[in-house]
Amino acid sequence: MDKQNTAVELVDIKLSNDAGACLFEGLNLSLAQGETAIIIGPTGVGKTSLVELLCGCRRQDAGTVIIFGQPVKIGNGHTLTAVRRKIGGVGGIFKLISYQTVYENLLAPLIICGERPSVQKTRVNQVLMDFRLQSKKCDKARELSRGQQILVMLARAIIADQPLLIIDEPLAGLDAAMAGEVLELLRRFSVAGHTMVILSTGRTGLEIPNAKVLYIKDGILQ
Amino acid sequence: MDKQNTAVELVDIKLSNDAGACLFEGLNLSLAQGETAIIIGPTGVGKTSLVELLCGCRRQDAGTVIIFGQPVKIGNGHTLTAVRRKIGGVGGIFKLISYQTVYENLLAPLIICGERPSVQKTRVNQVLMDFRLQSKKCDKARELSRGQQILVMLARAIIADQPLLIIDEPLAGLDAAMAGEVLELLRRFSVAGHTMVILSTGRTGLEIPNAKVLYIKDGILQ
Amino acid sequence: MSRLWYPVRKFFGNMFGRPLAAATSLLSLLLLFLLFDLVWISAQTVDAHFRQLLSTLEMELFFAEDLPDSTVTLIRETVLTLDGVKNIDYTSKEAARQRLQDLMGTDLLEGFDDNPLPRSLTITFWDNYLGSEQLQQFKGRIERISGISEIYYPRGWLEKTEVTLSWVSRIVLFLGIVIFLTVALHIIHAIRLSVRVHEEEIRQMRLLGAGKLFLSLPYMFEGKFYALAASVAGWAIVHYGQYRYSFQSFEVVLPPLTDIVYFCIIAAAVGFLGGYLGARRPL
Amino acid sequence: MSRLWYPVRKFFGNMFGRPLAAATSLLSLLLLFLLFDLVWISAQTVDAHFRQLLSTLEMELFFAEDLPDSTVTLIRETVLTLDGVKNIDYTSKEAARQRLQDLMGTDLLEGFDDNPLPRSLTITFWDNYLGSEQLQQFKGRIERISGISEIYYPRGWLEKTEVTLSWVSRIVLFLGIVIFLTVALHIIHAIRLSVRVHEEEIRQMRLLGAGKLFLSLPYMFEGKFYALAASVAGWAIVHYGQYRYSFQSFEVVLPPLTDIVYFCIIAAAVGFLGGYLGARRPL
Ligand SMILES: Nc1ncnc2c1ncn2[C@@H]1O[C@H](COP(=O)(O)OP(=O)(O)OP(=O)(O)O)[C@@H](O)[C@H]1O
Ligand SMILES: Nc1ncnc2c1ncn2[C@@H]1O[C@H](COP(=O)(O)OP(=O)(O)OP(=O)(O)O)[C@@H](O)[C@H]1O
Ligand SMILES: [Mg+2]
Ligand SMILES: [Mg+2]
Repeated sequence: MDKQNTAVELVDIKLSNDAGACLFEGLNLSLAQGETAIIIGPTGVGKTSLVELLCGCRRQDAGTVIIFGQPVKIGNGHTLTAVRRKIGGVGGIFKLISYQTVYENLLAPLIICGERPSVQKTRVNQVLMDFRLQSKKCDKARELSRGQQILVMLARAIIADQPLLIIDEPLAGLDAAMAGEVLELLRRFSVAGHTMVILSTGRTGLEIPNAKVLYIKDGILQ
Repeated sequence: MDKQNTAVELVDIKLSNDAGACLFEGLNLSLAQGETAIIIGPTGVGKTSLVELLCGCRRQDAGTVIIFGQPVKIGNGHTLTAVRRKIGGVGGIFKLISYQTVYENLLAPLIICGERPSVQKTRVNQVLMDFRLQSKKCDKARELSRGQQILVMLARAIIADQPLLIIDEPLAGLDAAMAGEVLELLRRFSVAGHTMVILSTGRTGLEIPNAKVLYIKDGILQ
Repeated sequence: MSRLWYPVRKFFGNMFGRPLAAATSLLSLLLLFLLFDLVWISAQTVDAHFRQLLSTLEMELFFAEDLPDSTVTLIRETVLTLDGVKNIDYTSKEAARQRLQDLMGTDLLEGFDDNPLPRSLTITFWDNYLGSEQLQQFKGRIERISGISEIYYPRGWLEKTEVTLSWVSRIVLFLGIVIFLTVALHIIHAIRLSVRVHEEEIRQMRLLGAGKLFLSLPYMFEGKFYALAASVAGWAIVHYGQYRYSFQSFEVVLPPLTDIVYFCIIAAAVGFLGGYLGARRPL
Repeated sequence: MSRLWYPVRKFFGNMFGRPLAAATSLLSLLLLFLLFDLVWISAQTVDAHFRQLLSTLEMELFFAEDLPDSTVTLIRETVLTLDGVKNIDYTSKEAARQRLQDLMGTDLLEGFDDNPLPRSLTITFWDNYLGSEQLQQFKGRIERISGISEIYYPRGWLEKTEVTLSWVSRIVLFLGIVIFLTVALHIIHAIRLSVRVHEEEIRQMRLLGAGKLFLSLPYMFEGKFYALAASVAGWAIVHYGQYRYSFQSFEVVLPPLTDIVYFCIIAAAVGFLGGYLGARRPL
């Protein structure tokens, strides 16, 4: 695969949890730009741990993590922030700021990437409309139901045109209608050219065209 | 129904959210001891809000909440703590204390209801064995995967023989194997005589014998 | 862990779980208490110094030239019985001359036929009588005795000293209140921080049915501990400092031990209360 | 909200979002700064008092009886040229007699044939020359001039005063450091609390790619604001207090305005740094 087009690259990752038990050993993953990977694994297998590795929140025991050509390393503050600005996250370690309003939560990525205030405003309003969240604009995040929170997180994940989306357990606890809505959004993101990493315990309902489906088994992706 | 055997009674509950939109109006629910209610409703309909009412975390606009004959009222500190000691909760507003170990989390209800230390120890160890969590005994709660966290919460919900279990979205984000395991536990609790209120977005997979299934629609339970 | 032990264990857990925060809290409280101690000691020292100066205050009473010696003796005995008088020294004409001679080196009065120096009484007073008002009254009373030509005592100095002392006590009171307020606020702040750190736990424990008092006790212990340890350590440092460095130029007066003990007890109570106030809100 | 504005807005949001916490932080810092100001003022006042006393110090130099007047004049002129001498007063035998007469009320020397009082010089010095060592050296130098029978200056008093002054400055320095340390710790504590309250936000912002400096700036502003506001308010209170209450018994010496301004700037810097340290850890 062309290096230039590689969005996510995990090479020979080794990771143990605090108890010393090995979660991954020799795990490899390569994802081209615009590609979608659905990573399936039962609970406790280390999906959220994998997300932590991708975002530089946890240090691997061995191996390298490369996102858009930049190595992710804890302690290397500058590249870490640069990499993180390219990642939109939903669920797992990514949460809404509970005491801020939906509007403020959506503003955060735009502030961080230094967008002009006028652009910020139009962008947030546009996204609120796209996601049919206008009525929740001034609600505090903690007062939203889980489904609404996931919608807001999805909106936050693409508001600053983040090229890589990491979505941990997208359909957990959603009713059928909302699950369909979320799935539809994910398909749209995929079509729009976002690279996506979707982590879930089960395949059911996760039909995204052209997605690579990988299973975590015995510490590697199969 | 015999008043003496009523575990949960909601009478003419009215509740609006902060925006002023009405969530419930004239909602009634009566649950005898040992009964199980599965309450189904799409996301945002107010399931977690209902749990908050049952625990006295939120004030209803009108109506009364009675648990085991005691009215639940914010501000009435003494009966509120007494009622809460009878409730075991999983999910939603009930969370594990993330920086404490599994052991410490399980100890909490026993300490609160004033159990003797020797009894505490044997009880916790017995429950850890029942739930096959011995290996996680000294792990911090935040280091557990979601499935493991739900197991620990279930364990905490019955460790002090709490007669009423409130379980918010039990199967969300669990793989099939774990979901089966949790369901099996819920059935066991039901047989053991626990009163249960289970809230979920969908019926799928929630097969519990003798359970009342109720739907939240138009602000009441049907 | 039984219900009685829980708050104690929790308290220790909180302290050792965040040793740095506990140490900074303790240190800044220690510094505040040290300030308080120093202010108190300064006040005591200044006070003692002035009281010692005051106790040397004398009133001089000069007799008219023509008064017979027998009347002088009578007056002398009368004055001795008056309220507040501690001692009386009589200075005869000869003694006055001798004193002047000692002062000047030679007998300056050699040339005189008559000794022009008057007889006098030097009166000293008991400590509790050394107020400017009392002495003024005293002077008024003996002024009416005929045959006394002049009465002198350092009235201006006495009044100045009294004003200074009242200022010192006012400033010390003010500083004391200021420092104690700061201590209380600081404890509340420290506890609030500690409570915030354990907010998640407190919220879940509340949901599981724990009472407010039960949950706030560890923080009240924490406040009490900070205040007590810091105040005791403050006094220990003060005593050590006094033992190490001898002050040649002035004598440092420490408050009595019972006062120190009371002070530490009050500090502990303030800490307990501060802990209560700090823990109250988020419950 | 642009990236530049964010920290400022956030800072205001944090302050107004928790007005009570901000108020208690400000109040206790204000009290601490007030303490510092009072200590500083006391030091200045005591110092000024002693310096004023010192500036009245005179050295007296007595001439031998048999020295011819011309030599006395010569010595007088020589001494006047010496380093540190500010002024010289010559007291002739007659002037000395007059002075004694003024002092005693009658001319005690009436009977004498000869005036036994010596001629003398009274030397005053420039302020920066008024050290016990320098005066000792000075004395040593003029002692060697023959014809001078005696040199007197209040050496004991001077040394005692110097020791007192050095103790005052040492204690003030110690107190100043103690108070400033407390201030710094207090700010760190206040900021830590503020950071804890916004921990969730900070963690998520970090995940979204915000830099450490960017996230800690609001807290550094907060620390700076607390310190600056409290120190300025402290001085304002002091000045108002001095304006309201006239101290008859002693003159209070405030530090010069430039020093106060520097002090406030330093306080602000400490606040900024304290904010940095308080915000650093959880990032
Ligand atoms: N921060 C951490 N430090 C050490 N070990 C951790 C940490 N987080 C998780 N673990 C361990 O890693 C294992 C995998 O946890 P993880 O949360 O990654 O699972 P998961 O696949 O996301 O499960 P789920 O689907 O339930 O969310 C767990 O057994 C846990 O003990
Ligand atoms: N503390 C609160 N104060 C005011 N309004 C609230 C509060 N919590 C939730 N709401 C509002 O109540 C509505 C229902 O939220 P709730 O969390 O009860 O839904 P839910 O049925 O649990 O949804 P989900 O299945 O997604 O968890 C939401 O629209 C939200 O705006
Ligand atoms: Mg996970
Ligand atoms: Mg819910």
